[in-house]
Amino acid sequence: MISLAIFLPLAAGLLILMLPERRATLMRSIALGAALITLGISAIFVADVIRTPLGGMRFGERLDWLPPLGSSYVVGVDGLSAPLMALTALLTAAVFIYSWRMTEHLRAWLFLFLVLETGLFGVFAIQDLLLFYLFFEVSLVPMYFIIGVWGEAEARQAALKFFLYTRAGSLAMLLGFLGLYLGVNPHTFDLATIVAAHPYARDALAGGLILLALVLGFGVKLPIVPLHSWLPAAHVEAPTGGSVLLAGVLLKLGGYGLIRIALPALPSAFAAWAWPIGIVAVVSIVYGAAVAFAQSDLKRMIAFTSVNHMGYVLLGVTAAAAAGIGSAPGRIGLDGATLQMVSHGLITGGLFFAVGMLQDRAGTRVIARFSGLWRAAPIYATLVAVLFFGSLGLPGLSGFASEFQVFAGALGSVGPLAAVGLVGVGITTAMFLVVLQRVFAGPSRLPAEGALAPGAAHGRSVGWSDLGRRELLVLVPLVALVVVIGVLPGPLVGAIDGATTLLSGR
Amino acid sequence: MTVDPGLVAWLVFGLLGGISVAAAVGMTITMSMYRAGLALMISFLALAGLFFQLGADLLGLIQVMMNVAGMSLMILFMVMLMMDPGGEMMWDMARQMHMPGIGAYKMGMPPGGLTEGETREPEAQMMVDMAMSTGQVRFALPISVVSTIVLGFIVARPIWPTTLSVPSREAVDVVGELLLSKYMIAFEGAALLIVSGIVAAVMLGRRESDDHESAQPAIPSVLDDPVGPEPPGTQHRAHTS
Amino acid sequence: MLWLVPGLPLLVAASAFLPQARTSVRICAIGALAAALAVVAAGSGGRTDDLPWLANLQIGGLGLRADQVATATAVVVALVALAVLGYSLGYVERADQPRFFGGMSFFVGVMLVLVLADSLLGIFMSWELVGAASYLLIGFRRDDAQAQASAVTAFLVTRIADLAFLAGLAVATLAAPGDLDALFAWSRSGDARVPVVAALILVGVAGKSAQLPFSAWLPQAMRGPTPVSALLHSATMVAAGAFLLVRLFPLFAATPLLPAIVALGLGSSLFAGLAALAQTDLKRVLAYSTIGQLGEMIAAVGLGVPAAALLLLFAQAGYKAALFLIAGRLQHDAGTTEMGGLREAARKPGLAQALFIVAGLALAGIPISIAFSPRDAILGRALAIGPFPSIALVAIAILTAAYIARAYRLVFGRRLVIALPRARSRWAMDAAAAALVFGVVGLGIATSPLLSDPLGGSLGRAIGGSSAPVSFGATGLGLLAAIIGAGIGLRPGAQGAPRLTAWARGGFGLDATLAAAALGARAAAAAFGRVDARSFDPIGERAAHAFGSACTALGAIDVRVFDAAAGRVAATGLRLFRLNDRGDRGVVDAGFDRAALVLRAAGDRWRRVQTGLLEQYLVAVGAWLVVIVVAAGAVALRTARP
Amino acid sequence: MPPADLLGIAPELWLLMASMALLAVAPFTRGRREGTTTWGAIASLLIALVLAAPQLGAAPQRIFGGTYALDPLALFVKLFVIAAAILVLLATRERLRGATHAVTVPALVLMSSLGAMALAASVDLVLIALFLQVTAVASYGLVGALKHEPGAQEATLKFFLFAAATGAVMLYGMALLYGLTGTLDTAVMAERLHGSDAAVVLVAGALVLTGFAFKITAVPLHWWAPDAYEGATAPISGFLSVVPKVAALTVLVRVLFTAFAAIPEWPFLVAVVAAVTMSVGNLFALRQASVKRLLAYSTIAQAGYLLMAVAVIRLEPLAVPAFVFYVLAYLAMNLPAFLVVSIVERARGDDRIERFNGLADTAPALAAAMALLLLSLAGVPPLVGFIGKVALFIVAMSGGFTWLVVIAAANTAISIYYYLRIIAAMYFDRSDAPLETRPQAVSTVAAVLLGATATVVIGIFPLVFFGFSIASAPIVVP
Amino acid sequence: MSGPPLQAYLVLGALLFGAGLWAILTQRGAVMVLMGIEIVMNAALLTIVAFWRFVTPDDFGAQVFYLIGVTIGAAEMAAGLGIMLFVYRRRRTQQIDAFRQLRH
Repeated sequence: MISLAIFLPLAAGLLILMLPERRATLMRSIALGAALITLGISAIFVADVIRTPLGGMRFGERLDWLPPLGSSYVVGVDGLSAPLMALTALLTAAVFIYSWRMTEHLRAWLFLFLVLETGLFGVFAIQDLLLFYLFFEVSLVPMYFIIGVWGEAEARQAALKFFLYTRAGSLAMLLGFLGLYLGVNPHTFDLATIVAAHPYARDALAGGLILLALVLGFGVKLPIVPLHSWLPAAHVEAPTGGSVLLAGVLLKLGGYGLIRIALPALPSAFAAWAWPIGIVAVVSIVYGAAVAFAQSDLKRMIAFTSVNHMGYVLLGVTAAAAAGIGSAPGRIGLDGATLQMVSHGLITGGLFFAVGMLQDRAGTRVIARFSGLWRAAPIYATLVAVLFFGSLGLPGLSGFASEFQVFAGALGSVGPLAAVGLVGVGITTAMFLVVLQRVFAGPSRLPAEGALAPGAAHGRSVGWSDLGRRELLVLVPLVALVVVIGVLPGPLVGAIDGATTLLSGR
Repeated sequence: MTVDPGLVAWLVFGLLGGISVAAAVGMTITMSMYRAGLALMISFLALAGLFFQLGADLLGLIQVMMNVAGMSLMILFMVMLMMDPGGEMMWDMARQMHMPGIGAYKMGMPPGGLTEGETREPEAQMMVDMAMSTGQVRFALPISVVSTIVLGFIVARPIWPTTLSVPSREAVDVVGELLLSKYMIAFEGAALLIVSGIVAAVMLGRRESDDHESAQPAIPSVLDDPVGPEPPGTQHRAHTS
Repeated sequence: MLWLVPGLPLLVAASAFLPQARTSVRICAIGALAAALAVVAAGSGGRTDDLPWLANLQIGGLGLRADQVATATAVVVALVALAVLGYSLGYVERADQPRFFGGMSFFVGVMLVLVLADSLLGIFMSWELVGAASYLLIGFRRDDAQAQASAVTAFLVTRIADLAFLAGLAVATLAAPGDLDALFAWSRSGDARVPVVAALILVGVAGKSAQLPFSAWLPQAMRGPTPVSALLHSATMVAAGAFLLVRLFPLFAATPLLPAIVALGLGSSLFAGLAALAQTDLKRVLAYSTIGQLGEMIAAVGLGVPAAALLLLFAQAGYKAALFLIAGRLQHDAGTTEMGGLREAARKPGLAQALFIVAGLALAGIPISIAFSPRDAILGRALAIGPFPSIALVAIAILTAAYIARAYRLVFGRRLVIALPRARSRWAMDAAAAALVFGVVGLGIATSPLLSDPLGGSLGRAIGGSSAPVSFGATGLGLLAAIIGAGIGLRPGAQGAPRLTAWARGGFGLDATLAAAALGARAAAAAFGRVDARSFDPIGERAAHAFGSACTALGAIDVRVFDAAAGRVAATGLRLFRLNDRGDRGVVDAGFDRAALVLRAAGDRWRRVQTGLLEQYLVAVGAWLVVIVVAAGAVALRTARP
Repeated sequence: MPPADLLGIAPELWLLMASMALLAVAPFTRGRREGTTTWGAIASLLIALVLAAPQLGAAPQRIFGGTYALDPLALFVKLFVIAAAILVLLATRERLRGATHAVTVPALVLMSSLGAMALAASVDLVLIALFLQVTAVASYGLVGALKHEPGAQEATLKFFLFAAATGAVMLYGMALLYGLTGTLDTAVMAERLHGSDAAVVLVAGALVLTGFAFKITAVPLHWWAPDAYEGATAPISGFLSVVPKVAALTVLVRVLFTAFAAIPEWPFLVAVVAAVTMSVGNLFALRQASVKRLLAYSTIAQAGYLLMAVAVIRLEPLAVPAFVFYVLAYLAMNLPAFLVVSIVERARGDDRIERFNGLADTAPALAAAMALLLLSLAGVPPLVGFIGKVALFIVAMSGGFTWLVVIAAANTAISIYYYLRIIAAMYFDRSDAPLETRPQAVSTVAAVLLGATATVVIGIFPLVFFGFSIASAPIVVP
Repeated sequence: MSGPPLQAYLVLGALLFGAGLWAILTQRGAVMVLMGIEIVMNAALLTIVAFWRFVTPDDFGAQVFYLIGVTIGAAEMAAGLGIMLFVYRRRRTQQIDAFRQLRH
């Protein structure tokens, strides 16, 4: 079942490649169908983890892949991965719906997104470090092409930067994996074995170095602050669909890796380095928020808020590292970090869609060029406002549920850092409120219609109308999920908690 | 008076060894390629003598046949097919211009001789064109001298597992047997090597119909910059006269 | 069942999004509110199961508890809300009504959750949500840029204060997961974190109730529609701070924070009284008045008489909302809330003047409403404790009477014109204001025997805290102060120094401070942005330069080994790289780009080592040989001399 | 000499005869029958494959008095060289169509391949010296095959002089080695080297390695490679970058595994050479404009990666399998990349990166294949280059060379830059000039697609090939 | 007095090696470089023959080595002849520094 979910998109993509160019609708339907089926499968996963949170890994499959190197195809789903899988499938389907009318290199577009989905599903399902790395990198290449081919003026540079940066990071991560691999005897890439063996428990130096490699690798993806500069460039230049998946899911790979691998495999090293890493997290939180505030481009701003929001993830992980995975602050911090990944995926994915819709109409994303948008597009304004509030952590929306847990965990373990981190929340609030005020309120003043810059994505001009049916179909489910998770996070958190309690082995 | 055979052996060794080294060095000093080829032949001949002294009669003969006759002929052949850039003409010129230095190194490459991107006085350009040696003499000298001395020092130490025994069998028999049994592959491989060398030589050396049409200038003009890739903005890299 | 209370208004709020339901929203809103009122009145004493909001740990769910305090507060909230909604039928443009009533219903719903919530987490969540509702409602008029800015300020200031609350909540949640009883039990445990949590919550309270130093947002929030000011910014939302103190009294009582609470409340109150005296805008007068009254409530909690605070809260909710509604009524005719401008409107015959007098008297502390007895009790308690709170309270009483009297004088002058209104369309507004006033007064009269000793009543017992006997001394002192104050206020020309007045009008510089802080924050953020674009990247750039210069250093050796040709070409490359670099500085700005550029340039420079000259290649091989041979020679020497 | 010995070298003998026959036939096949020699060569390679089949699974042994190894590693290189030669022949026919000596080229390819095959199996210093030169001498003609190309003479001259010079130096080293041990057999050399004079061991070993390093294109003996590769035609450059290099690496593995086994310093020395080689290759490749030259530096870097496994060849049981696997991967990804250059070069005149512009539009399959090959060279999963690199990293790290692995990882990270330049040109740039994928290039395209498919398939299902690598690991020891 | 020992031949070989190296590194003509290479090769051959005589006089493998070495030299020379002609015909020069189009 998991393998079906992983490889169905790839199969659909290959099928699409074989279709003649003129069967555009068929191609789109196949792509969307594949995404929806995977969404359905991952919904089953989510339902199952919610029903039996403490069921551990389920739907497991195991195949020999490369036994001489101690690597096997081991997949499984638990409360940690199921929500992220569902998020991936949901956003992919949403991208297909959003770009339904696009025609430019359609076949490649669909194919790349399907490959991307396969890679992401693989990362979330796999329980073997080598294959984890494999899927991790597989998700990189399609994104490079997505940015480069469909991106904007400077897309080439941005794509190159994205690739170089993340690849440098992932190679550091690979070194860390190799360190872990050699740390257990007999050497194996099997995650469960490594976690159980608890390598480098005594060797603080080696453990620290391997942790450093892992944190560098996942940190680039997350991204943490000194390593973030690929992110705004990539986001600004990427097409809307690319931005959505990049921010919605790809960033999560960093957080997921930290939680799934770095933390349980190297708990003692992580505990020893919790404070420095926590400082990085807090710097990311505050710095990301502050820099986001200074942006004039809406997309760039949202990109920087990702730095801020993923800083919470790192903070939650740090809390767990400092206090111990099983302790109360540790658990709540990890649960919060995981929920934050889901929540950020929904919110930021939605926001990038929203910015894309804005750009489709106006051809620009410069905040100062908009005013009083509320009057022209009240539904759009309402949905965006909900997403903004979700992003700034208003209770009742998903952002709060996660941030609260992160801070609860962090205050229980690395209190002073968490206190500084709260400043980031304040800055984010200010930023979103100011932007909300500038763009949506005030006298109605909009960029002239038809001033369609390259942003006229996919060659269509929607004009100054409110959201169309297709756009609603994209945005409303995301917003609805943000609200639902915000109001009733209990079941999901329970499922996540079931996974995090079992994280460091039974 | 009995002549100490050891002394004779030393004398012979010194003579032949001195000739071979002197010829080898002399080869590099002469300006004429033709003379250099002759020097090489002499060096090889002296080595053949040393082989005889070592008791490797077969090898001495082969040395004379293959190296001296075959190889040196080939070199002379080569030299004759080409224009000899040194030779008498240069010798005279060097003498007339009172150039200091030894042989070929009288006309050394001027410092920075092949540097591009600067204008040169015509005389300097001529010096570059006529230079017999590359500009690397200043590196080559220490490299050769140091490696020779150190290598000599290394091998001159009594570290070798020498034996006092003498060859007990006739080389021709044994070598022939070896070549047909243990070293049969080497034997066949040598054939392959020779054939492939000849094929390569024939294939490349053959005169083609378009030879002279496409002949390129001897020294590429500084103006046709063959370098393709330039970083952006470096078009004015060189040739700014 | 209890969930129906907040649920019904929230349902109405949600339905406001449906295009079909738009016109009927207002009816639904009022109906739902009435139903909620009925339910809460009927369900008093009940409580719900915990809703497992977070399933990890045993973090308290979102239970509701309709104990006496909660029920009474909920009833008051619902009643005031009913009145204001009724008023809004006349006040708000018809086209805007669905949105307005949706927003108001949302607010009432979350406010009721706040009141009824049985856990700190629930309180905090609804606490934040009422802030959001306030934001939406202050900025109700989207075209009014200033209102939008005020909305942002209001939400931002309260939220920043809430961050402290959030931190306290987080600590408390980990320490004492569960409902309020668990929290109180923990607070008695002597845990060192208890005072910290209490202090953090107090910061949140100060923000929400616009106490010092967060007071500036409330007067600004008066840019919002008047019903919103009436409901949120006088009666309910801002009062949530005081309510929370009452609700969490056991927690605070277990800490040494009470004197600080008194100081906070009295300080804010004095400050607000002085500021109110200098205002020229009626709604701002009322806003400062609200701050002042909330300060009194907070001080009451600090003094140990939370029940009095709660009662004052109820009373204030009535008459202050009424005053706002009257102000709005006048504003409707005059188009302004400047007191000078209201004069013309106030000349027209109407109920406004009469209602204003009655509500003003209640505010001033004249014993015609339930407001009288709690203030009496507070003063009495203060007298029992020490001179400083008492003096402050008397001063506050004088100031209160003075500013409301001054406002009356400035708006209505000395003539008394009372008549029934003629314009039919405004009946809802007048009726609502009248209902509130009569409610307050009537309730005061009707219940005064019951409440004559509020601290002895069942409500007081439910809350806890010390009891203070009603002393005639205190009563008399209060009355005297009120009368003196009114006298001061009614005397024309009692303005004080103009500069001081102007300063006071601006909330003693707090407005300006807030503005400056906002500017500073923006500037800091912009600086950060610049840092990211420039200063940050040079780190990468510097690293890259270091790499580059390391390359150069290595390259220098190389260049010396090789012919001058290679050297010169390399130097040219280096120069060009620098040139390029300078040219790109303005264009390419990211550090990674710079690093890549340097690496690229290194590639460019280094590949020139491959000069294409065979002689140099051979020399390189020779160099390799000599290195080997020399190394071997060294080995030989070492082995020769053991 | 038992007849079994002759049977053991049956593939080599057959190829020797076939190449001679082809030489004889070549002059008569000009013009319309131009393909005859190519197909003949391919056929004889396939027959050699069949002849080599009986050696599969046979116990490692040494024949001809212990001078020649019949072990799985040697067999692997035989199969490898045959496969590479076939791929190259498929392309040379089309690339050199109409050239004067096109008909002779297959024979030379065969000879050079034969030298490489024999080199990999040689145990005796005599054979090693000999076959190293056979491989080189036969390649001279190949490098200069397109005689009218402007770079041909220069490439040939540089290649020739470099090969001859390093060969002579190596002979001197071998002589010293012989003097020290009294034997030419590398397999029995080990015990005699033990305790010998360290200085001579060092100088002799290093001089011998110089000869190998020239073929491997290890720094500092890499100078000739970029120039020669750029001057030669693309399929020939591909051939040079694969066949002699792998054969020399194999013999290096053999010598280090046996002869130098007792010398504890060489792993470190090889590791240093590996680090320098990969760094130089990658750094110099960054900004090349000629794709052939870029790929030349890339092959230098790849040689550096391969040397990682060589460094730990005795320390780590998985080192030889990792080496073999990466060699396989290298064949699958590197040679076809050169073949793509060959097609572009032929169709668009030269091999500058701009010539690749818009290839994704004009020849999507070719562009996709090239992208896969380049990504595989960069070690991006799930392609075969990734598995190969991981295996190399693992053995090097497990052998204690963590610093080397860190350098290798950094190099891998940098290397993506220049591979992406080509990919970006193909996919993000537009070109007006259509790529004339003439029907004649069909066999080259087939070879490319075969290679690209292999990179993907082996990358995703590496087990079979890794098992094969393990099976190919045993090295015959005395 | 006995004849010259092994070391004498070895030192002679080293001298020849150095002379050859010198020629390789300094000569401008390709043919001259090739001659230098031949000298180095002969140094190697002299060395191995000396070793045969003084170390393993009964192992004639060294003589085979010599034979193969000479063959290698001859094949190089043959190929070299062809290459020199090829180069000279096309470019009218055989000076190695004239060939520097392929670089960087």
